[in-house]
Amino acid sequence: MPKDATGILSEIKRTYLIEKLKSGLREDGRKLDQFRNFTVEENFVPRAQGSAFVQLGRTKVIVGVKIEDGEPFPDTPNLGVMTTNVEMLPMAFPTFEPGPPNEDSIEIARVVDRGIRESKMIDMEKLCIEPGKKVMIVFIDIDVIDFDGNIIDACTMGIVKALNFARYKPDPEGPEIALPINNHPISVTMVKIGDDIMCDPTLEEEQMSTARLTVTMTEDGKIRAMQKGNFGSFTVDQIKYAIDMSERVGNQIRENILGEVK
Amino acid sequence: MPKDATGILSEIKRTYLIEKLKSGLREDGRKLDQFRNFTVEENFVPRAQGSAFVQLGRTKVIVGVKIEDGEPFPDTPNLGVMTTNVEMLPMAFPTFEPGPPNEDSIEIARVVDRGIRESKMIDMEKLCIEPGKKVMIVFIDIDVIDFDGNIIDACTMGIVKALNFARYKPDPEGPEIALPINNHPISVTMVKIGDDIMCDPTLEEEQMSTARLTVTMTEDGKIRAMQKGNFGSFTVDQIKYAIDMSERVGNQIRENILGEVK
Amino acid sequence: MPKDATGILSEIKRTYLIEKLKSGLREDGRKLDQFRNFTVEENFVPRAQGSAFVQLGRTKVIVGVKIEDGEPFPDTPNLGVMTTNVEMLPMAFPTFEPGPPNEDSIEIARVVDRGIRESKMIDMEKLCIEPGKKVMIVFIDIDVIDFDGNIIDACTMGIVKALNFARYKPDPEGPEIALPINNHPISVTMVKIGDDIMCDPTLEEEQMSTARLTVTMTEDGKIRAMQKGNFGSFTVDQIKYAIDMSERVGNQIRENILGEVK
Amino acid sequence: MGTPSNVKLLDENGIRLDGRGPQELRPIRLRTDVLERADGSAMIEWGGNKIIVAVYGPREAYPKHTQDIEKAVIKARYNMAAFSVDERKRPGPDRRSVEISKVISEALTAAVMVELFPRTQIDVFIEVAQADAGTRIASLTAASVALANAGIPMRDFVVGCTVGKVEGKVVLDLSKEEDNFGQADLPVAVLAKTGEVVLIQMDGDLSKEEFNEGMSMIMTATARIHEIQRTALSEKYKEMDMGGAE
Amino acid sequence: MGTPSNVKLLDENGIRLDGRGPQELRPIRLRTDVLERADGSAMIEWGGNKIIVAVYGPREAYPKHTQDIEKAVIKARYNMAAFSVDERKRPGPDRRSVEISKVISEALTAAVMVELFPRTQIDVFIEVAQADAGTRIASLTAASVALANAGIPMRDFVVGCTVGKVEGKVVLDLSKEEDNFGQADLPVAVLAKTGEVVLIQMDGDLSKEEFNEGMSMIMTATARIHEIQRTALSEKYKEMDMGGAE
Amino acid sequence: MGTPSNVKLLDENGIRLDGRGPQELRPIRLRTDVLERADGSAMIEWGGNKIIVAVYGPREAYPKHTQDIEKAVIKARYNMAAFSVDERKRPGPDRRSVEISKVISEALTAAVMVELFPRTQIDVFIEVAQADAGTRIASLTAASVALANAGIPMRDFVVGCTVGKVEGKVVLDLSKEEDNFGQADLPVAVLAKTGEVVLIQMDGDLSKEEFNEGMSMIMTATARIHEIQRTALSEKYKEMDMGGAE
Repeated sequence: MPKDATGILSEIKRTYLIEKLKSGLREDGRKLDQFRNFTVEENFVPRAQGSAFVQLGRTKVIVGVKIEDGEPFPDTPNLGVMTTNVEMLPMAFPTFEPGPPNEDSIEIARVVDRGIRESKMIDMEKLCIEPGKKVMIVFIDIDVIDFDGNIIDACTMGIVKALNFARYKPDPEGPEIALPINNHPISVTMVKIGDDIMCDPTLEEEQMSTARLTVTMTEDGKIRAMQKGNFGSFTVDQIKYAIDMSERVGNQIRENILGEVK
Repeated sequence: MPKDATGILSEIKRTYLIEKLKSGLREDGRKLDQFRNFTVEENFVPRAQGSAFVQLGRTKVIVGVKIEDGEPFPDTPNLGVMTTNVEMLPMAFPTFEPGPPNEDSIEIARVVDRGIRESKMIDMEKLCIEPGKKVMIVFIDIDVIDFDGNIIDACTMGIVKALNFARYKPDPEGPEIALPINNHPISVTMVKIGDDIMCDPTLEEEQMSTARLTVTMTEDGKIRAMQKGNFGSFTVDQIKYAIDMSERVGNQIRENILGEVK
Repeated sequence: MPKDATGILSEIKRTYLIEKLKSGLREDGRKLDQFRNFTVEENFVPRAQGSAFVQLGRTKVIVGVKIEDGEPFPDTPNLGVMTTNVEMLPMAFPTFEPGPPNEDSIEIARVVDRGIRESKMIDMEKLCIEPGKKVMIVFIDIDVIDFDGNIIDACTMGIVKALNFARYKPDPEGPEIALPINNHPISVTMVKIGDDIMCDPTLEEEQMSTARLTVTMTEDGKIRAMQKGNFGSFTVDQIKYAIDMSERVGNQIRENILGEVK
Repeated sequence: MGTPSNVKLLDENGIRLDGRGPQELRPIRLRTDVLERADGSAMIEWGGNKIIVAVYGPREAYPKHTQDIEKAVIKARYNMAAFSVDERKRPGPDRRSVEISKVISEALTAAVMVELFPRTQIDVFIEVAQADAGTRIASLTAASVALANAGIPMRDFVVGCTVGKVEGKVVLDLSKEEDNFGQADLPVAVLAKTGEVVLIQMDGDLSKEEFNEGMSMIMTATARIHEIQRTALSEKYKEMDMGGAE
Repeated sequence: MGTPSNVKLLDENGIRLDGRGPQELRPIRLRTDVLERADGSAMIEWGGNKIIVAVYGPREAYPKHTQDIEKAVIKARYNMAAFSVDERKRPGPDRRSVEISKVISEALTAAVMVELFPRTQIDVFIEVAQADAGTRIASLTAASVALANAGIPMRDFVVGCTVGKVEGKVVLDLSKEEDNFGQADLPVAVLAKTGEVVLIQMDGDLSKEEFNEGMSMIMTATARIHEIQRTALSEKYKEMDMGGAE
Repeated sequence: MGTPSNVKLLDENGIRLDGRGPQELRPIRLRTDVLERADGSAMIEWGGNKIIVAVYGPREAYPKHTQDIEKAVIKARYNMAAFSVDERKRPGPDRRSVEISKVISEALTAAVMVELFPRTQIDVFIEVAQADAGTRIASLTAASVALANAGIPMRDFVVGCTVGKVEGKVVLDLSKEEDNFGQADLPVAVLAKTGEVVLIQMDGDLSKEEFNEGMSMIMTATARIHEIQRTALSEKYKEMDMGGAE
C-alpha cells in the first residue's frame, strides 16, 4: 500500500481520525457500513466486447473485456477460459511505477478473479465450442487510472457490469450474443481501525488500518471468496460480523449496478 | 545518444565547431551534403545467406541475413516475413551496455526497417511457399561494432547490399536463388546545428545538433520513410531542403554501393 | 563462490590451514583423497518418478526427476530429451539471492549435466516412442538447500541414484518401468591449495584454493567430462594426477551409492 | 502501410468511407481535469480514439544518473490498454510503444520550458483506452493540454495531425481503414505559434509534390485543432471562476 | 475449486477416500534444525506435503528503501520445487506463489516482535519439496517453529489448518483429491494463544452456517497442531540438555 | 558430442574431410587494431571462425559491489551474432555463452597482472560473427592479443587449441563436422611460456592414454599458435615504426 505523497500519514491526522471514529463517523462523514458514492458506466470502450468505467469515490478504473476463441487448458478440455489482469498504472498515483505487476497488483487481481471464478458467474461449459480444440477465452483487463483506496471492489463492480452486458460473436458471420451468466458476485472490502470494522476504505483509511478483509458473495447469500490482508488480526466474531456486512451492503451494490437483477 | 568519454562535449570544442561551420565546412573538412568515406564489403559472413561489412567513417557495422522457412502472420497468410534487429554491442562504445535493446537501438532498428519495408524492396508475395502455412522469413540482424555516429545510414547501406546479393535455397535440394528485389532504398540522415543542415553526422556532430531527420527514398524519387529525432525542431522549408538533399546524396550512395543498378 | 558470513576468510585462518596441509592433513582431519562422510537417500520425493536426498558433509541437495512425454528436438527426432537445472536456493547460504540462475549455478548445472549426458548413462534412443513426434523427457531438477562446498559432486551422486532407481509409466495405463541405464558416471571435484590437490573441498577450502578441476568417469575407466574452474592453473602432470584420483575415488563412491553395481 | 485490398476507400465523388471529405477532420473532444491524483490530466476523444493523459512533476529525476543538470527531462510513456485494439494486446511495452514514447518525449521537450527545472523529470503517462489510427498525434495534442493543466510553463503548444494517401489522393486525418489499406501515413506535430515541426514520421510512398500538399493540409488543420486545445483549457478556467462543478 | 467429477469423496458412512473421518487430521511430523547454515530451520511432513523452512535474520534490510524505521520486515518466500507437483513446474515465482508469499509474510508479522528490530529484515525461505494440498498453512505452521528455532522473539505462535466442503459436508484438512474436486476450501491460520485469525482465504461456495461450522473445527484442530509445534521445539531442547546427537 | 552418423570423418589414409592430416591446424589469421573506440582489439579467422574481440579498461568496476580491493576483475562477454550459426540464433546470452564467458574470464585472469589495478574491471567483449567449432579457444587466443594491444600488463599469453577423437583416432583442431559427429572434444588453453593449463573442458569419451596423446598434440600446437600471436602484435608495432597505415 503506498504512503501518501508527503510520506506516512501524520500522527496528528491519525489521532484526529480515530477520535472522530469514536462518534461512529468516518472522516468524510460516512457510516461504517456505507460505501462512497459510485457510478459504473457501461460500454466505455465500445470496440471491446464488454467494458465499464467505475468511479468509486475518487478511485477510477476502466474494465475491458475481450472475448476471443482459443485452446482450452489440457485438463479442462470442455471449459472456456477466463483471465484477469489488473494494471496499477503509474498515472494513478505518484509512487506507482511502470513495469510488471508487483505483489500488490497480483494479490488484487487474484482476489478479484477468485470472486468471479468461484461464483461461477460465467457458465464456462457453455463457452466450449469444440471440446479439447476450441473454446472462448474471456480476457478481463483492468486499468487503474486514479487511486484512492479499495481497488478490489471497484474492479469487481466493473467486471460484473462489463460481463453482464458483454456481447460477442462466437461465429464471426453469426449474430452477437450475451455471455451465459449464472449470478452476480459482489465483493465488499472492509478494514479494521482500532476495533471498528468499516467498508470501502479510502486510501487514508487503508493506511491507518491494521487488517483488511474482502468477502465476495452472490445473490443467493453464499460466500464465494474471502481474503484477509495486512499485518493485523481479526477475531472470529469480527469475521462473522464482516460477512454479515458484506451480504447486506453487497445486495445494495448489486441492485445499484444492475437494477432489478434478472 | 551517448556522451563522449570525457562526459559532454566541452564548450570550447562546441564554439570552435560552430565557428568553423560559418565558413561552410565541418570539422573534418566535409561539405554539408558530403558523406564520409565509406566501404560496403559484401559476403563478410559467408555462411549467412547474405551479409555485408560497412565502414562509414569510423562507424562499423556487420549486417547478416538469414533466410529460413516458417509460418506467415495470420493476417498476411500469403506474404513472407522480414524482421530487423540492431545490436549496439558494448564493444562499440565505452558507455554501451550489454542487455536487451534500449530505446535508442529500438528506434534505429525501426527506422531502418521501415525504410526497407515501406519501399517494398523485397517482393514479399514471392516469398510465399504455401499460403497460410509456409513462407520464407528474412531475418536481418545487425551488429554495431564501432560507433562514431550515423548508425541508421550505415545499417541501411549494409542491408541493401546484403539483400541484393543474398542467395538462398527455398528447397533444400534445389538450386540457390536470389531474393525478389524491387528497388533499392537509401536513407540519408541529417542533423541541424545552428541553422545548418548537414548529412552523415559524426558522433560529435550528433551531440552538438538539436534535431535529426532521416529521409529514405528509392531510385524513382519517391519518399518511403521519414523520422525526426531529438529535442529541436525543423521549419517546413528545412524539411523540404532535407528531402532534396536526401534524393541527391542518396542517388550517389546507391550507385556507389551497387554500381549501375539493374 | 560466496565469501563466508564474516566476509573473506581471515588471513590467520588461511595461514593455519596451509600450515596444517604441510602435515598431509586437512582442517577436518581428512586425507587429500578422502571425501567427507555422505549419505544418498533414495525416494525422498515419492511422487516424483525418481529422487534422492544427498548429504555430503554439511552440503545438502535434493534431486527430483520428472519423466513426461513430449516432442523431441527437430535435429534428433528419435532421441529422448534430458534437462538439468540447479537451484542454489537462498535458504542454502546467507548471501544466495532468489532469482534466475547466476553464472555459478549455470556452470554447475552444465558440468553436472555434461557428466551424465556424455557418459550416455541413459540410453536416449530407448526413450523414443514415436520418432519425430513423441519421446520421453527426463527433467532433472536439483534444490541446493544447505551449502558447504562441492555442489557438483553432491548433485552427480544424487542424480545417479535417482535415475538408477527411477520408475515411470511410458503408457499411463501400462506398468511402471525403469529407465534404460547404460552406466554410472561419478564426478570427482578437486581443488588446488598451494601445490596440493585434494578432493571434495569444503566451502573454506574452495575459498582458499586457486583452481578447481572436475573429472567425471564411468566404471569402464573412461573420462567422460572435465571442467577446470577458478583463476589459477594446473600443470599437465597435476591434471593427470587428478584423473587418477578421480578414477580411484570415484570407484569407491559408485560402490557406496549403488552397492555392487549390476 | 498495409497490403493491397479490395476495400474502396474513396467513392467517385472523393467521399471517404466514413462520409468525410478529403480535408475533413474526425470529431475531436478534449477535456481537462479528468483525474484527481495527477498534477494535470486530459482526455481526448478523436474519432474512435479514447486517450487519457496524466502529468506528474516536475519532480526529482530518478534514478539519479538520469538527471540533467541543465534541464528537466520529459519522460512520456505511451501505453496501449490490453483492450484498446481488436485483438487483445499483451500488457507491457512493445517496440512500437517504446519508439512512440521516445518521439513524443522529444516533441514535448521542444515546447516546455525545461530549462527552468534542472535535475527534475516531468512524467507524461499516456493510456490509450481505445485506438483508432492517429493515436500518437492525438496523444501529443492531449499531452500538451495536460501539461498546461499541470501548470507547467510552456513556450508553445504542441498540436498534431496526420495526412495520408488513399487511392492516390492526399487526405487529412486517416481513419483506421485508411491507415490499414492506404498508401502512405504522415503524422506531424508542430508548435502552434511558430509552425515549426517537432515530430514527423512517415511511411509508405509519397512524391515530393504529394508531401508538399500534405504538409499544407496539416498546417491548416493544426490551427483548427489548436483552437480545441485552447477551448478545453479555458472551459476549465471558466469553471474555476464559477467555483464550478467536478 | 475443481470441476464436478465422478470421484466419490465420501462413502455412505462419511469416511473419506484416505480412510479419515470428517474431523480427522492427516499425520503431521515436524522437526527443527534440519539445516546448518540457516539461523533457524524446520521440516514439516503433513500428509504428503514435505516442506523445508529456513530463517535468516534479523539482518539489515536490503535494498535500503525497503527498511522500515519502526520495525523488522518479514519477507517470506514460498517456492515450489520443480518436482513437487504432478506435472513438472517451471522454476521461479508464479502469481500464485507471489500471493502466498505475501499472505504468509503478513500472518507471521502478526506473531513476531518486529518492533524490536527496526530497519532489519527477517527472511523466511519456504521450499515445498512435495505438495499435497494445504501447503500454505503447513508452511506457516513450520515457519513459526523455524522462527522460534532461530531465537527470534515472538508474542505467539502461528498455527494453521484448512477445512473444506466435499459432497456437501464440511470436513477438516482437505486432501489433494478433496481440494481438486471439492466444493470449498478455507485455509485459516490463527495465533495459538488468542485464537485471533492472521490468515484467512476462501474459495468455493459456503453458506454462513457452513462457515461457522468450519471455523469451530479449525479452532479445535489448531490447538492440537500447536501441541506438535511445542513438542518439536522441546525435543530440540531435550537434545541440547543431553548434549545430544546431530 | 553428437549422435552416431554415417558421415565418414577419416579416409583410409587418415586424411580428414577437409583434407587435413591428424595433427594439422586449420588456417589462422590474426590482426590487431580492427576497432577504433576500443582500447585494444583483434580479429581472428580460424578455419571458418570469424571473431572480433574488443578490450576496454582497466576502468572503475561497476556496480561497486563487484569491485575487488586486491585486483582488477576481468569480465569477458562471449556473444554469438544472430547470423553466426546455421539456424538464426535469438540475440542475448544463453546458458552456454554464460558458461563460456566465465571460463574465458578465469583463464585470462591467470595471465593478466590484475594485482596492479585494484577496484577496476577490464572488459573483454567477444563477438562471434561466424562460428565453426573451437570458438572458445579461438576467442581466448584473440583476447590475449587484444589485451596486449590495449597495453594491459600481462605475465604471459593465453593460447588455446582443441583436440578431439574421430573414428577412434585423436586429431588436432576439430572442424565443425568432427565436432558434431566425433567422439570427444577437449578444448585447452595454456600460458604460452610455462605451459600451465588455464582452461580445460572435455566431453565425450577418452581413455587416459588418449587424453595423454591429445595433451601432447595440444602442447605442440599452442607453441605454433603463439607464434601467430607474436607476429600479429609485431606487425602492429612495425606499422607504428613506419608511421604506417590505418
